[in-house]
Order: sequence, then C-alpha cells, then structure tokens
Amino acid sequence: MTLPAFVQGAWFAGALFFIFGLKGMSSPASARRGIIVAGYGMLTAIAGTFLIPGLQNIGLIAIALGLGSAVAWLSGARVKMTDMPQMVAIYNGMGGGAAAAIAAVEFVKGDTHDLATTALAVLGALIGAVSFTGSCIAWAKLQGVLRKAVRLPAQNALNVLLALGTVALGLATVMLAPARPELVCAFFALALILGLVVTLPIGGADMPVVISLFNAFTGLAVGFEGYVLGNPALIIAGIVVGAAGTLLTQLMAKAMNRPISNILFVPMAAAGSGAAVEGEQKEIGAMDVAALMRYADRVIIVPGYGMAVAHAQHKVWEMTELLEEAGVEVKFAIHPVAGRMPGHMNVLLAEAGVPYDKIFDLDEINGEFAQADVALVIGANDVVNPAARSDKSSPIYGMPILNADMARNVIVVKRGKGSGYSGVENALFYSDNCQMLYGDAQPMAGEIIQHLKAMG
Amino acid sequence: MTLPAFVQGAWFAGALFFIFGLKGMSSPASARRGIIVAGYGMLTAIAGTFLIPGLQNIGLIAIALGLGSAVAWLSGARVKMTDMPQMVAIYNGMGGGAAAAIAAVEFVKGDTHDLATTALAVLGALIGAVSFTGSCIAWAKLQGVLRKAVRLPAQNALNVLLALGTVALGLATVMLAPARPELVCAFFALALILGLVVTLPIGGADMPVVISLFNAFTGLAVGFEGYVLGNPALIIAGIVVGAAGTLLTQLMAKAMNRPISNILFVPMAAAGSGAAVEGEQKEIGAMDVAALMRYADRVIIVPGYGMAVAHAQHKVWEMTELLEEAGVEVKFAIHPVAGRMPGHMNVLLAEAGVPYDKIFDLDEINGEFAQADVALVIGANDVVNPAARSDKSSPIYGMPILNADMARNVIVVKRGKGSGYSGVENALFYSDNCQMLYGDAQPMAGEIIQHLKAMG
Amino acid sequence: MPLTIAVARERAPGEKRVALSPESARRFKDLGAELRIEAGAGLSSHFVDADYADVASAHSLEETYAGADVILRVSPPSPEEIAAMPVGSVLIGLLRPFELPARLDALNGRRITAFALELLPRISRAQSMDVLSSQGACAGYQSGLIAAARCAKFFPMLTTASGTVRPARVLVIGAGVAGLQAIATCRRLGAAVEAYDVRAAAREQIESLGAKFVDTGVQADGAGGYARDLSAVEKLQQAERLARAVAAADVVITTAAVPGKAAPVIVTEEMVAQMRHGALIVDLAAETGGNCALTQPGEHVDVGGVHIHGPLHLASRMPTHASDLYARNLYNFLSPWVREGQLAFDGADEILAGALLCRDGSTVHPLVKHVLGEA
Amino acid sequence: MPLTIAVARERAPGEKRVALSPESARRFKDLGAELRIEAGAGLSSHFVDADYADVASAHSLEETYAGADVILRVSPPSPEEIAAMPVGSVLIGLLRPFELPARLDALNGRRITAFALELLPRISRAQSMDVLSSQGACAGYQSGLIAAARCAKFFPMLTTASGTVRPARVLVIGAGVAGLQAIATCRRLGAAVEAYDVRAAAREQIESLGAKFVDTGVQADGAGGYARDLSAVEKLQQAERLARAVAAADVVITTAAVPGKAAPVIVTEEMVAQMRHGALIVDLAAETGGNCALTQPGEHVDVGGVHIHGPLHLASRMPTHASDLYARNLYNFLSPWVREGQLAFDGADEILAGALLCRDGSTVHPLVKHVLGEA
Amino acid sequence: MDPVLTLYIFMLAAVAGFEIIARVPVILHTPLMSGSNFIHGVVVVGAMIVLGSADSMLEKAIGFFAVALGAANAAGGYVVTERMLAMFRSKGEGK
Amino acid sequence: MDPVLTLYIFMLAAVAGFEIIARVPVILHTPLMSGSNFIHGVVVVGAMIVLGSADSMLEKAIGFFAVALGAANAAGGYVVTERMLAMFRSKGEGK
Ligand SMILES: NC(=O)c1ccc[n+]([C@@H]2O[C@H](COP(=O)([O-])OP(=O)(O)OC[C@H]3O[C@@H](n4cnc5c(N)ncnc54)[C@H](OP(=O)(O)O)[C@@H]3O)[C@@H](O)[C@H]2O)c1
Ligand SMILES: NC(=O)c1ccc[n+]([C@@H]2O[C@H](COP(=O)([O-])OP(=O)(O)OC[C@H]3O[C@@H](n4cnc5c(N)ncnc54)[C@H](OP(=O)(O)O)[C@@H]3O)[C@@H](O)[C@H]2O)c1
Ligand SMILES: NC(=O)c1ccc[n+]([C@@H]2O[C@H](COP(=O)([O-])OP(=O)(O)OC[C@H]3O[C@@H](n4cnc5c(N)ncnc54)[C@H](O)[C@@H]3O)[C@@H](O)[C@H]2O)c1
Ligand SMILES: NC(=O)c1ccc[n+]([C@@H]2O[C@H](COP(=O)([O-])OP(=O)(O)OC[C@H]3O[C@@H](n4cnc5c(N)ncnc54)[C@H](O)[C@@H]3O)[C@@H](O)[C@H]2O)c1
Repeated sequence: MTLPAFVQGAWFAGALFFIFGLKGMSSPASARRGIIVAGYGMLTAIAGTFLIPGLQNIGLIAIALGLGSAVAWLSGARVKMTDMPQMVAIYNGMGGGAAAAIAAVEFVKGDTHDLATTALAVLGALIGAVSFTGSCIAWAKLQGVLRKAVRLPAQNALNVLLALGTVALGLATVMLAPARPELVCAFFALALILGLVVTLPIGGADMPVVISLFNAFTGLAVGFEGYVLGNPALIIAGIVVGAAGTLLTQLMAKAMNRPISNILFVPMAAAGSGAAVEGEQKEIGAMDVAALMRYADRVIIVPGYGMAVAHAQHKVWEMTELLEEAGVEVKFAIHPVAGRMPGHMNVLLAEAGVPYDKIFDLDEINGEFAQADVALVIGANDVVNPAARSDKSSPIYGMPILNADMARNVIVVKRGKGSGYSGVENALFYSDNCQMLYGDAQPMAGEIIQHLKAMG
Repeated sequence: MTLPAFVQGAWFAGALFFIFGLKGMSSPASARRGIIVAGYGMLTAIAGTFLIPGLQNIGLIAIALGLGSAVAWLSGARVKMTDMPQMVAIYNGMGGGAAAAIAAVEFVKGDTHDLATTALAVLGALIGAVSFTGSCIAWAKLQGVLRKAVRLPAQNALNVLLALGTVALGLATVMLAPARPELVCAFFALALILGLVVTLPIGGADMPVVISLFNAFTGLAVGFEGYVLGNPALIIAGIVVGAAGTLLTQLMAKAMNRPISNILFVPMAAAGSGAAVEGEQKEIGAMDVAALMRYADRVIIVPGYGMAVAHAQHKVWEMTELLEEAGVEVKFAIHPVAGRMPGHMNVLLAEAGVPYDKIFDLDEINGEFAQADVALVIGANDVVNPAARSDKSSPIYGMPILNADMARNVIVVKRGKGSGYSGVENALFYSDNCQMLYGDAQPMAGEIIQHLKAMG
Repeated sequence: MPLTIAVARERAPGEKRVALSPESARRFKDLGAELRIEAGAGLSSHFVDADYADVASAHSLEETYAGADVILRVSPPSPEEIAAMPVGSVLIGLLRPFELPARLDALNGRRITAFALELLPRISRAQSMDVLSSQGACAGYQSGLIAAARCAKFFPMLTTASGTVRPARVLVIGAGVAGLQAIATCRRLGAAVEAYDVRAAAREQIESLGAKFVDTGVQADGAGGYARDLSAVEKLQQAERLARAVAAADVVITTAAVPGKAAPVIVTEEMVAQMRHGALIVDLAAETGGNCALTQPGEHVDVGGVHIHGPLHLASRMPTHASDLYARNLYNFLSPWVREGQLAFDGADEILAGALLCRDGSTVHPLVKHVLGEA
Repeated sequence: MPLTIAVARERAPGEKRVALSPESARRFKDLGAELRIEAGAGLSSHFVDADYADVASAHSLEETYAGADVILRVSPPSPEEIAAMPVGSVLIGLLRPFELPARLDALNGRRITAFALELLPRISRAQSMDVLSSQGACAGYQSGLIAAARCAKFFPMLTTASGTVRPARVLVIGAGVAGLQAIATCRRLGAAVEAYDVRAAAREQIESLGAKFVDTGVQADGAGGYARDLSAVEKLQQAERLARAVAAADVVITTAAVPGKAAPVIVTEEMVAQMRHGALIVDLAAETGGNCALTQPGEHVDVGGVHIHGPLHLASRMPTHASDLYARNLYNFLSPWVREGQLAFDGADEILAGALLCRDGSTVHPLVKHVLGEA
Repeated sequence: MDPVLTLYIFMLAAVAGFEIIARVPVILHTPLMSGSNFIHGVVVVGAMIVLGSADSMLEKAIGFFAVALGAANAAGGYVVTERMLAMFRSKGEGK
Repeated sequence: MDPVLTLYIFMLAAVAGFEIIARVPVILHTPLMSGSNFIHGVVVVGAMIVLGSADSMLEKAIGFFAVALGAANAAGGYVVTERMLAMFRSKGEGK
C-alpha cells in the first residue's frame, strides 16, 4: 500500500482540518468556523481518495457519493430544528453501517491479514453494526415512528446473552481465518440484532445520551477500519471522535443526572417514554444558564428575597454588565412585594450600583415577558407564582404577579425545594419552559459570570 | 528493531506519563503533581530500556547514569532559588549535547539509513549542538561568569554566514552517505560554534526567552533522534516539548514585549547587559498579578482616586473575596487624603460592601507593608510617593505616605504614565520591586478576577 | 347618580397627608366615580389645587361632605367632622379603632359604615392596600434620617487627613416594616447596624440587609406575621442581652409594636443610664406609648446627656410620597367594588370583612369589641 | 516652665464645638505641654470633664486664659475674650480674618500672635491641619442629611405594593470639599444626583462619586485649587444652563464659595420661581451671604412653596466628630513646633507664614490687608 | 501498518480528542455530537477505497452501499451541524 | 520506521503540546520551561540504546558522554522543577 504523496498529503491535511475543526466547535465563539474547517477537511480527504492510482469503479463511487449525500443533504436542510436529534441519529447510524460494510467487504475479499488487523476489523464491524441498528431505532423513537418503549422479558439477561453470542462469533471469525461465510453472516446478523434489542427498551428522554454513545461507537468503528485499510486519517478522525464522543456522552449523562449504565440497563419505566419527566423540576447547570443568556436577545431578571438572603446583588449586576457587553438587553423586573419590606430590592440594587433606568416595576414590564428569551428568577418565588392568577384557593390568589412564565425560557435560581413566604408550591417550577439552577444565589451568579467570561 | 512488548510498553507508558505530567504542570493547582507524574514516566522509560535484550555495556551505562544524575541532582538541590534559570539552561544544554552525541555515534557507526533518517539525524545533531553551546553561554551569563555581552563586528551577518555554512555541511553529510569523518567533524564544530556566536551578544535580561527557545530546540532534537533510533517515546516527548516550548517562548517574549527576532538579531545594547532596564517602569499582565496574589500570604490593597474614577470598587471587592477564599489575608490601606474629598475611599468601599474590619488607616497599617507579599496600588499615586519622605523640594514633602514600597512586590494599576493630583513623578513606579498593570482599573480588576477564578 | 367620593382637608394637628393624590383622583375618575375635594386639602403634601384636574372643589368641611357616599380620610375624624358626614355614608381611613370608644359611638350614631385600615388582614392580596406597610416604610426611613441628623457623630467611617472616624453604631429594635426600612437607611449611610426582633424569621431578614442580628435567644412569633406578648422570663432574658447592645450604641431606633396593645417597653431607665453622653434614642413606638420607658411622645428629652426622641406623625415629614402611597392604598382598597360608577361591596370578602369596624349603627369588628370591652 | 495651652468654652451662639478633644489633650501632654481647660467646655460636644484626664480645670474664662502661652479656639474671640488673653500670647483658631477689622485691632492691641486657620496654604503637608476640609466635610454631610430629612419625598427609588416611588433629584452646586461630601451623602441615600462646579477637575471628581455633571461650558479655575470670580458673560451662560437643572430638582444644595469674597449668587429669584411646590434649597454658603438670592442666613424661608434653608454652624450639628477632627487639626498644626515642652516657631515655614494673621501688634497677612484695605 | 506506531497514534488521537472536548458548555453538547458525527463521516473515504478495489458483484454491492451510507453520514452531518451552529453567530454578524 | 505514520505522530504530538500549553499563567512560564526541559531528558533513553549497542571505543566514549549528559538533563531538570513547583502547594497543605 504505497500511495503517492498527494494522496497521503490530502489525507493528512484532512486529519489536521478535522482536529482544528473539532477544536473550533468546542467553543461557542468559534463553533461555526469549526464545522466549516472540518467540512474542508472532508472535501480534501475525498478529493485525495479519487486520486489513488488505479482506483476502480469510479463511476459507481461517484453515483454512490452523489446519491448518499444528496438524499442526506436535502433531508438535513429541510428538517425542523426540533427534529435535529433524530437526524443526527440516523446519519450516525449510516456511518456505523458504512464501517460495518467495509469490514464485510474485507471478509468477502478473503484477503489474509495478521491477527491484530482481523481482530480490529471484526471489532469495528461489531461496533459499527450495533451503532447502525441502534441508531435507526433511536431515530424511529424520536421521530415518533416507534411510539412505545418495547421492553422484552428478562431484557438485561437477553442483552448480555446476545452480546456474548456476538462476541463469540466474532472471536471465531478472527480465529478461523480465512473467514467462513456462514460464520461471518451469522456474526453480522447477531450484531445487528444486538443493536436493535439493546436500544428498543430505552425511553425517548434518554435518547440523546444514547445517540451520543452510538456516535462515539461509530467513531471507534471508523478508527478500527482505518487500521484495517491502513489509512491514518480514518484512524485519527475515528479515534478523536471516539474519545471526544465518550467524554461527551459522560458529560451529557451527568447533565441529565443519569448514569450511562442506568440508561442502558435499567430503563426508567417499563412502559413510559418521557412522560415521567413531566411534572418534575428540571435541573440546569450554570454554564448552560450562561450560554442561554449570552446568546439571547432579551433577558429579564426577577430578583426576590433569596437574592437578599444570599447578598448576591453585586454578582447579579456584574453578570448583567457582562451580558450587556455581549449585546444582550437586560432589564430588572421588581415586583411590588419582592423581599420582606417595601423597596427591599431597590435597596440592594442601589447598593450594587444598578442604574435606575434598568429597573422596571410590574406594570411597566409585565407585557415584555412574552418577548423575552430568558427570565432569570433569582431567589424569588411567590412573586412569580402563576397560582396567584388562577387558583382561587391559594393564599396568594389575587396578588398581581410578574409574568415570568411567559418568557421563552425561565431559569430559577434557588437553593432547593424551599417554598416562599406564603408557603405555597409554585407550579412555574414544573412547567415545560422552566429549569432550575439549584444553589445559593451568590456562588451561582458567580459561576454564571465565570462561564460568561469564558465565552468572551 | 523488534523489541519485546515490555520494552515497548514501558516506553509507551513513559510517553503517556509525560503527556499527563505536562498537562498537570500547566495549571498552578496541579503543577506539582504534574512533575511527579512526569518523573514516574522517566523512571519507567529508563527501566524499560534496561530490559532491551542483548543490551551491552550495562556497567558503563549504569556508571554514566549514576554520574550524570548524581552531579545534576546535587547541584540542582543546592542552588539558590534565584539561580534557577541558569540551572535550567545548563541542564537543557546537556540534553541538547546528548542528542547531538547520539547522532555522532550513529555517524561513527556508519550504518546506512534512508535519506529521511539521515536528514533528521543531521538536523537533530545541528539543533542539539547549537542548543548545547548556546545554553552553556546562557548559563555563564546568568551565573555571572561571563559578565559582558560580547558583540562581534557585523554580528548579524556573521550569524547568518555561520548558519549557512553549518547547514551546507549538514546537507553534504546527508548527501554523501556513508558519512565522511572530516565532514562530520567540521559539521559538529561549526554547529557548536554557531551556538556560541549566536548567544554571546544577547543581554542577560533576554536570557529567559533564549533559554526557553533552546529548550524547544532540544525537544526537537530529541524528537528527531528518536526517529533515527526508531523510538516513538522519544519522538513524542521531544515533539511535545518542542511544540510546547515554542509556544512558551512566544508567550514569554510577548510578556516581555520583545519579539523573538529582536532578541536574537538586534541585541538591546551593544555593551549593556540588563542595566538599561533599570529606571524603567516594568509592565506586568493581569494573569501574573492574579497568580502573584493568589499564592501570596498577605496582600494589602491601596486604593486611590483612580479607583474612584474607574468605579472599580465592586470589582476590587470581588477580587478580594476570591483571594480570601483562597486563604490569602487581604487588607485595605486607606490614606488620609486618598481621593479628592475626606473619606472618598470610605464612600466607595462602603458602596461595594467592604466590611469595616478590613479597612485600616495609615497609622494602623504602615508597619505591615514590610510583611506583605504584595501591595496592590489601584489608581493611587501621591499617597504612595516615597518622595514625600525624603525629597525636601517636592511639593508633597512632609505628607505622611503609605509604605507600599516596603512590600515584597508592588503592583500599580493605572491607565498610563499620568501623574497624580500634585503632578509630581513617583519614583516608586521605577523601583525594582514594582510592576505596572496599565489600564483602567475596572477592566483590569475584572481580568484579575477572571484569572483568579481560572486558578480555582 | 354616580358614586360620590369626598376628601376634606386633614385637620388633626401635625397631619400633613391627604387621602387623595392627583394620581388616585385620575384613577377614581376612570372608574366613573364623582370626586369632591376641599380646597387646599393637598397643599401640605405639595399638591396644589390645580393638580387635581376634573375634581370638584369645595370650600368648607360641610360643603365637602354633603351628600358624599364615600369619605376618604387619613386620620380619624373629630366629632365635628363626624357630624358633617352624611348618615349611612362609608368612611375609610386610619381610624385608630382601639383608642376612643366615643368616636365609635359617634360613627355608629350616624350609622356610618367605617373601615379601619389598621385592621386590614395581612394576606397577600391585601398588600397593595396595606397602609401600615406603606406608612411604616415612610416612618422607618424618616427615623433613620432623624437618627443620622441628630447624631453628634458621622454615621459612615471616614478616613481623612485629620484622622479616621469610626462608623456610628446603630441598634434597631423591632424589625417589622419600619424597622427594616430604618436598618436599610442607616446602612445606606454607612453606619454599623445591629438589629433585634422577637420573630424568628427576622434574623434572616435583618441579615439580608447587611445588618448584624442581636441574638437574645427569645422568640415570639404570633398570629398573622405579628409578634405576640412576651412572658416575664422572656422579657428578663431579652432585657439582659439587649442592655449590652444598647449601652454600646450611638443610636437606638425602636419600632417594636404588638397590634392592639400598648408598645412593649424594651429600653428601660437603667439601660438609658448606661448609654454614653450624646447617645440618641429615636422611639418610633411613641404613638402607642414608646419602647423606651423615658420616651415623651412628640417630645425630645435629654436624660443625662442621652437624647430621647419620640417623634409623632413621621410619615407627615415626607407628605408628598406618604400621601401618594396612602392614596394608592385607598384606591386599591375601594376600586374592586366600584362598577360602572356604583359601589357594590361583597360582604363575604375576607379583606372587607377584616377591615370593617362599624356597620348599621354598631361596632362589628370582633378584636376591637374584645379589646374595648376589656378596657 | 513648660508651654501652657488654654482652651475656654466657646461662647458664640450656636457653637457647640470645642478646640480640645480628650484625644488631642492626651497627645499634647505627650509632647510635654501643660493644658488648661474651662470646666464644661467639652460638654456640648459630649466630652464630659472626666474625659479630659490630666488636664487642669479652670472655672472661668479669666482663670482659663491667665498666663497661657497658647490659646486654642474654634470661633473668633469676642472683645471680652480678647481682653482675657495674656499680652503676647499665641492664638490659633478660625478667626474670620476678612470680617471684623475691630477684632484684629483688639488682637493687635494685646500684641497677640494670631494664626487664622482659614488662611492655611493648601499644600500637601498642610492637609492634616486643614480645618476648612475637616469642617467642610462635616458641613457637606449635614447638608445632605438636612436635605433628605426635609424633603417631602423619598430620596431612594422604592418599588412597593402601593406603587413605585421614583428617586428624588438632587442638584449640588459647588463641588469642593463640602459639595462632594453632600453628593456622596445623597448618593448613599439613593437620590439621583447632579452636580455642578466651575473648576474643570470637578467633572471627574463628581463622576467618581456616581453623580452626573451638569455641563454649562463655564470653567473658572483660580489659584491654589480655589475658584476665581466669574465674568458677567460667564455668569449669564452658567445661569441659563443651571436654571433648567434647578427647575427639575427636588432638592438643590449649594456650596459655592470664593475665598475672601462674598459667596456668588447662583440661584436667582427667577430660578426659585421655576421650582416646584415642595422643592427645597439648602444653602451652605449662608454664612457668607448665600448662593441663593433669597437665602436668609440662619433662617428657613418659604417662597411660594419652595423652602430655602440657610443653615449656620453646620459642623456644630455633629459636635463630637467635628470637634474631634478640629482638635486633631490644631494638634497637627502646633505639634511640629513644640520641643521638650517649649514652643519654637520657625518663621520661615510656609504653613506658619501663610496662616499668620497678626504679629507684634500689626496685621501681617497680605491678602487680609489687601481685602480690608479695600473695604 | 506498524502496530506499535499505530498504538501511539491511537493514544495521541485519544488524548487530543479528550483535551479538545474537556471544557465545553452544555449548550454545545448537541451541536458537538453532531459535528463529531460529521467527522466520522470520513468513513466514506474508507468505503471509497474498498469500492475502488472491489471486483466481485457482492463486493461492489456492499461497497456501493458503504459509500452511499458514508456519504450520507458526511453530508447529512454537515448540514445539520451547520444549521445548529448558525445560532451561535456572534451578534455583530446580525441575526 | 514508517515515515507516513511517523509524520502523523509528529503532527499529533505537536497538537497535543500546543493544546496543553495554550492557556498557562505567566507565573508558570519558568517552571513549565523547566518541566519540559526535564521531559526531553528522556533523551537519556536514546543515549542508553546507543551506548548499549556501542562497539568501538569512540562509540563507547561518545555514548558514555551522551548517557551522562542525558541523565544530568533528566535528574537536574527534575530537582529544579520540583523545587520551583513546591511553591504552588495549595494552602491546605501548609507551607
Ligand atoms: N415586600 C414586602 O413588603 C413584604 C413584606 C412581608 C412579606 N412579603 C412577602 O414576601 C414574599 C416575597 O416574594 P419573593 O418572591 O421575593 O420571595 P419568596 O417568595 O419568599 O421566595 C424566596 C425564595 O428564595 C429562595 N432562597 C432563599 N435564600 C436563598 C439563597 N441564599 N439563594 C438562593 N435562593 C434563596 C427560597 O427558596 P429555597 O429555600 O429553595 O432556596 C425561596 O423560594 C411575598 O410572598 C410577599 O407577600 C413581602
Ligand atoms: N482626600 C482629600 O481630601 C483630597 C482633597 C483634595 C486633593 N487631594 C489630593 O489628591 C491626591 C490623592 O492621592 P491619590 O493617590 O488617591 O490619587 P492621585 O495621586 O491623584 O493619583 C491617582 C492616580 O490614578 C490613576 N488613574 C486615574 N484614573 C484611573 C482609572 N480610571 N483607572 C486606573 N487608574 C487611574 C492616575 O494615573 P493615570 O492617569 O496614569 O491612570 C493617577 O496617577 C493627593 O495628592 C491629595 O493631596 C486629596
Ligand atoms: N402579608 C404580607 O404580605 C405582609 C405585609 C406587611 C407586613 N407583613 C409582616 O408583618 C410583620 C409585622 O409587620 P409590622 O411592621 O407592621 O409590625 P409591627 O409594627 O406590629 O411591629 C414591628 C416589629 O416589632 C416586633 N416586636 C414586637 N414585640 C417585640 C419585642 N418585645 N421585642 C422586639 N421586637 C418586637 C415585631 O416582631 C415586628 O417585627 C412582619 O413580619 C412583616 O413582614 C406581612
Ligand atoms: N491641597 C489639598 O490637598 C487640598 C485640601 C483641601 C481642598 N483642596 C481643594 O481645594 C478646592 C476647593 O475646596 P473648598 O471646598 O475649600 O472650596 P470652597 O469652599 O472655597 O468652594 C467650594 C466650591 O465652590 C466652587 N465654586 C466657586 N464659585 C463657583 C461658581 N460660581 N459656580 C459653581 N461653583 C463655584 C469652587 O470651585 C469649589 O469647588 C477643591 O479642589 C479641593 O479639592 C485641596
């Protein structure tokens, strides 16, 4: 496999581009440039491949390339923003499929390889195949084609059994070279089924983590097949994605507070999809709050007694200044009875140096929540409790409230599940557009500031 | 060169350790753990090397190892903290020498290698040799053995000529394989001289940058010789250091405001060593101010009118809180006439919420500056001007001043070279223990905060 | 005929507020009510007659009240004023229900439906009508200013060429609406503030304003967010710990109150004797007797170098904003029941029922009946 | 015999300060000086006699001054007080040098060496003796408090259940020592503060306290950090731009002064007429005639609903700290010249020379001679 | 391929992958997943090599399949990622 | 050694080196320089290999020299770096 320098060079350049592209994508400021750089890498690598001397079936290759990319491009360009995750899933599955197919061709060819190569080919095929069918299921679930989480009897045992079987067949394939067709076929079949069976019982809410996991899998599969084909660009791209994807999966699982093993082996509810999540307070991290606000146009901050208790006013104002530097419009909405004395919030905001022209009272600002991207509720509770509007039995019924619930996203900073002065539960915290940042308001604001600064 | 798995494994482990060690060293919090990890890497790699089957001269190796490391260890453990930079230089030079020596042995052996290998061997030898003699000169200068910057006539032209000559000889060596001894000897001689000649005219103040550059050089040399020896651990360690060292050199040069080319080719003054630097205001960056304070025990903040103009009080207090969280003792020293009205600083610090028990007046705190690690002067000028103590002709003579100049390090935050209310120059800004952070006090405090947070 | 709302000039000495502000007048108009105001009624609050656009002007008390359906007031009416009220009219104001049985009799004599805003239940919905809060905020703010202005020292710390001045030490006793506002005001001026209250929640509230809580170990939460009376033992313990804080203070501001009762005496004569020459006590509870044993309501006494102020009518010291807030409270109280220019009270409403003092010729509020029956 | 320093009770009406504080007494003692103080002299500053440990007590003016080498005072001495001073003694205090030629004659008649602290050169070294700064700081702080306490509105913005209160608008004219302190005090209380001064450097100083600068386009920096007189054209331009700011303000605090001259009239009758009912003027320049045309020094006048205060003796409203600072200024002025209990002035010293008013029977200060010669 | 060298490459690539992702805001999780999904679309290159040396019909068929899938992975991954990341255009660029 | 693979290794090592150093406080410049100086002390391994296969006297001499220098680089680099970094012990550990 001595290839001309320009082919090797193109692949090398591709690998470089991928690395820098991925690096770009890991920060909001350069993310968009990152994907473009990676795109150039892909073009370079593909172009170089066409230049391999003696490449056969160029027509077929071109057709396949055209067909695959056209279909994917069009579907990807049309799909609604909210349907993106399943598109990622299906494209990822295709990558896994491709990796498996490459291994399949190698087996069909029957070239003899050394042990390591065969082993990696088989491993890549296994992982690729699982990722393929698994991703398809993930897509089907998110797309709503498959509505129920199908849980087979003794699911976990079945999973383990199937996995063992597949691995055994794979081992056999490796050992009994040259490959025996029945064995290989059985191996592929089992691997594909494994992907199906493992993914079927997983609920829709957990899917993003699973997709990320399959994404890392596909990366590994690609890396392994790269070894088989002797192509370092594939190895690097695949392994970088494999490593990055693994870490990403962990980060996502952590952000959702669901250990990965839990997702794969102990599905949340036998029959439930994501319904169980409704009616829960959804937690969010400071970094996300920072990013959400940093890339918003309009933010309204609703301070309450908790801000006073935490003495968070200085931090909150610093955060505001950072947001304004980034071009975000920030306003403070003061409820008439926020805090524990008339003008409590005014005292604090004045102390922090918030200019009066950023402070609005209920009548002035209530109409603006509907246009706000984020309502950041800091240690307030009763004053944003929608029960006051509708629930006649509530002790706070009839009190005018700030319409924080009308904002696109509501973030509530509080220490825990404590209720406010009136002691009533707040339905806002459970609503779909609301997420909770748990912690004392001062350190939380500090964390948000830190992340805002990191975003430049 | 098929080596047993345990040897390869040891080297592989060594490379891994080096990478994680270097990573650790790049953050203050984990720096110490980092060098220890790297140390284990070194032990592992050396141990593995001893296990190479058929290794000859084991006795010699052991003696050389013992000798080299004993001498270096003892000298390194005894040297004064202030003499560290020249020790780094000399050890680095030894590394370069070792790399060059490896190449020399290869030439002596006369094994035929392919072109690339020979080229890298020569390149490594060249760089290693330059680094060797260059580092020795750097050591001699810093140690005070060589006191004058020796500037030869037409220095730059000579440098270029020598470099070209060395490269030409190197090329010849590569082309005319097997190596001709005269050529090789001449090549080495010229390379060693090149290192000498290039380094001799450089002033002591620029030496740290030069040492860093030679360090990167040695890294590359080691990497190249690693290729020659077919040892990926050497390659990785060498190239990682080469890349990191190059970046580091740039960072250091930037921090000193001296482009590298300037340092190498236009020495600051024909005869001067570092003397010209005295009597100048020395600039410092926010990150260093942060680190200096973060790892100090006692910090005293001296605010002045500039803090008021910049409205920096809130940021300054936030910075203080961060320092205190990190275990630093921070006090505010208020001069009786700081600002422009009686109690000006009090108004601002109260606004920022600085508790009264952290605020000290002149009589209370003047004795403490001598014990302070850092005096941070923020927008103050006249109130820390030592001329008030000694210069009878000064308009501020006789005014009591804060003894900020007695602190171990003095950092002054101000926008530029502006003088204070009285319009007199301030000798403090030129003193040895003083460094200037130029900029508006508010964003500067903000930057310090950011860096403090990054240090955790 | 639409509802007629009448507002006369306040005649009580020291009272500078007015029950109708130009803004609340505008709002009542929008509800379709007729308004009548006595000429010059707003002047002491710096509302000139011209500010009340579209409001009918009357030139005597009698002319003002004649034929009125609703009468808005700040302070309780005098017998003459009651005599001028139409029989069966509605009276809303701060009526000091626990004070003067004769006044209630006079009101009942004219079958006046009287709402005493002091009795407003403190539920969330009633906050916008809560005159005790709005006027308490004014009083608390003023008490802080009085303390600062009368103190012989700087409140803030100042480091000057002539030496460093240490911040004044202020102790606030009672951290209700007024107390918290006093804390905030003194803190704004830079004083070192300590504060004390018997309610458990007060600690956090005090600290939320950056003041230090004086922990005496006594807690006395009562019903409805108010404090209850203390037992003798509790009083002793409280007194002992407080005495130390009082002796150390340059200024003591007291705001402790128990509704329907005389103010508790917290700062005793012995405590005053321990205070330094030039120290200051501002006793906000002066209207109900004072939290300091030596307070003379409305007076300013000097007891061995310690100055004791018992200011009355604190809200009247800032009449423009006090009236503004008060008038808005009244508007918020009344407006839900005005439909198409007609008044239609819902007798079952918790707030109305809570504030209702007299109706159909008799005093109906249970607590008032209980307290007056006792006395 | 060691140097004897004597301090009598201040007898000027309204004067509550004292020239010796317990602390400065202690320091003088440490220098080896003998001290004598009139009984009760510190009481109005809340220093009781017992606070002056080791200080000899005298029971009349004559007894106090008899045989004294140095006499420390706050306000200028009356003829009787001068008569009690030993011939040839040294007098230090705020002597109002430009005011009463007869007073200077009386001093010269007794060949008294008099230092007027108003005349102290404003050089860096003299800052610790600068009584104009220390007392100006007190006056500025008090003016802010008076303004807040007398204003019919809240200073801070407050969002309450009864509606939102907008911050009061305060305009400070003259941003010297007192003006800046007034700005700081009003800002602390949450008011929206604008300020104005003719000195160019004032803009940055005003903004450093978070207030807004009113730009009139007039600049008038004079010698020694003081302002100079303005030309007629400048006055007109200033007046026009200021009028708008004055009309918009709830409170105007004026502190403008030009040393040795009557205070400039900045707020005219027409400007006052444009102010709203209930607005307030606090004129700190009242002692030298007032910055407002309608100011009555020491009085409180109501001109069509606008209240104009011309407070005198502002520093005496906070006598403890004012005396503290003043006494330390005196100590800093005198102490460099006391060695081993003896007084030894260096005639060439810039500060002494600058403050020296009378010596050896004649008035020596050039500016004073010039101004009084003129008058 | 030299297994030892390849092992080093695996190691270094993994280190690079981890290092790059180590500090990424949660808001970028999904776009980053999508972006790395695009990157492993480079499998199309491998598929092209396989198809480019395919002889039998079966090989060609599977190879064709592989290339099409790989291309779909790359193309789809790109569009989707690009669309998601368009949200992150800085304010200056206008929305 | 396979030059192509080695090229990839060079590239990845350089990327790793840059990435790791990218954000380092100035206060760490000198220790980091010293630390990386220690790391290239691994040249001693190369020197050992060379000396371990040296036959002629000259080879042995140069090899000996190389090992000694390399060992000095490694040992000296370590002590010096360790001493510098001891300053960065966190407060908790006590000074
Ligand atoms: N303004 C007045 O004049 C006045 C007077 C008396 C009563 N009130 C009443 O007070 C209430 C005011 O409403 P509000 O929304 O301001 O306050 P709130 O309803 O009392 O809610 C405060 C929230 O802050 C959270 N919190 C407390 N400490 C915190 C900390 N250190 N960090 C972060 N969060 C913290 C608490 O939740 P966690 O415990 O989970 O953290 C709590 O849910 C109203 O019901 C009003 O009627 C007002
Ligand atoms: N306290 C009083 O009562 C009073 C009254 C009148 C006069 N004074 C006099 O004022 C002086 C006070 O001394 P001081 O040390 O506080 O102040 P200073 O001597 O006036 O020095 C202030 C320094 O702050 C710097 N600065 C200004 N704006 C800044 C900004 N935005 N960010 C960062 N730096 C800024 C200036 O340098 P750059 O321009 O280079 O930034 C200047 O050197 C004394 O001479 C005192 O005698 C005091
Ligand atoms: N529901 C609402 O939204 C609402 C509205 C306004 C006020 N409030 C609450 O009502 C409570 C009282 O308000 P207020 O200011 O009208 O009360 P108040 O004027 O009756 O009493 C003032 C304060 O004095 C305290 N006190 C009583 N006896 C004391 C003693 N012996 N020692 C020390 N302190 C003593 C009380 O606890 C109270 O805090 C507060 O908790 C306030 O937050 C609630
Ligand atoms: N050398 C020192 O260290 C030192 C010490 C104290 C004060 N000072 C400086 O001296 C200056 C004056 O101090 P002061 O308070 O004693 O001055 P002051 O009492 O004489 O005057 C008060 C202010 O009024 C202003 N003013 C005069 N005419 C005016 C007009 N027509 N319109 C508007 N404003 C007018 C002046 O500019 C001054 O700022 C200040 O700059 C102060 O910083 C310096």
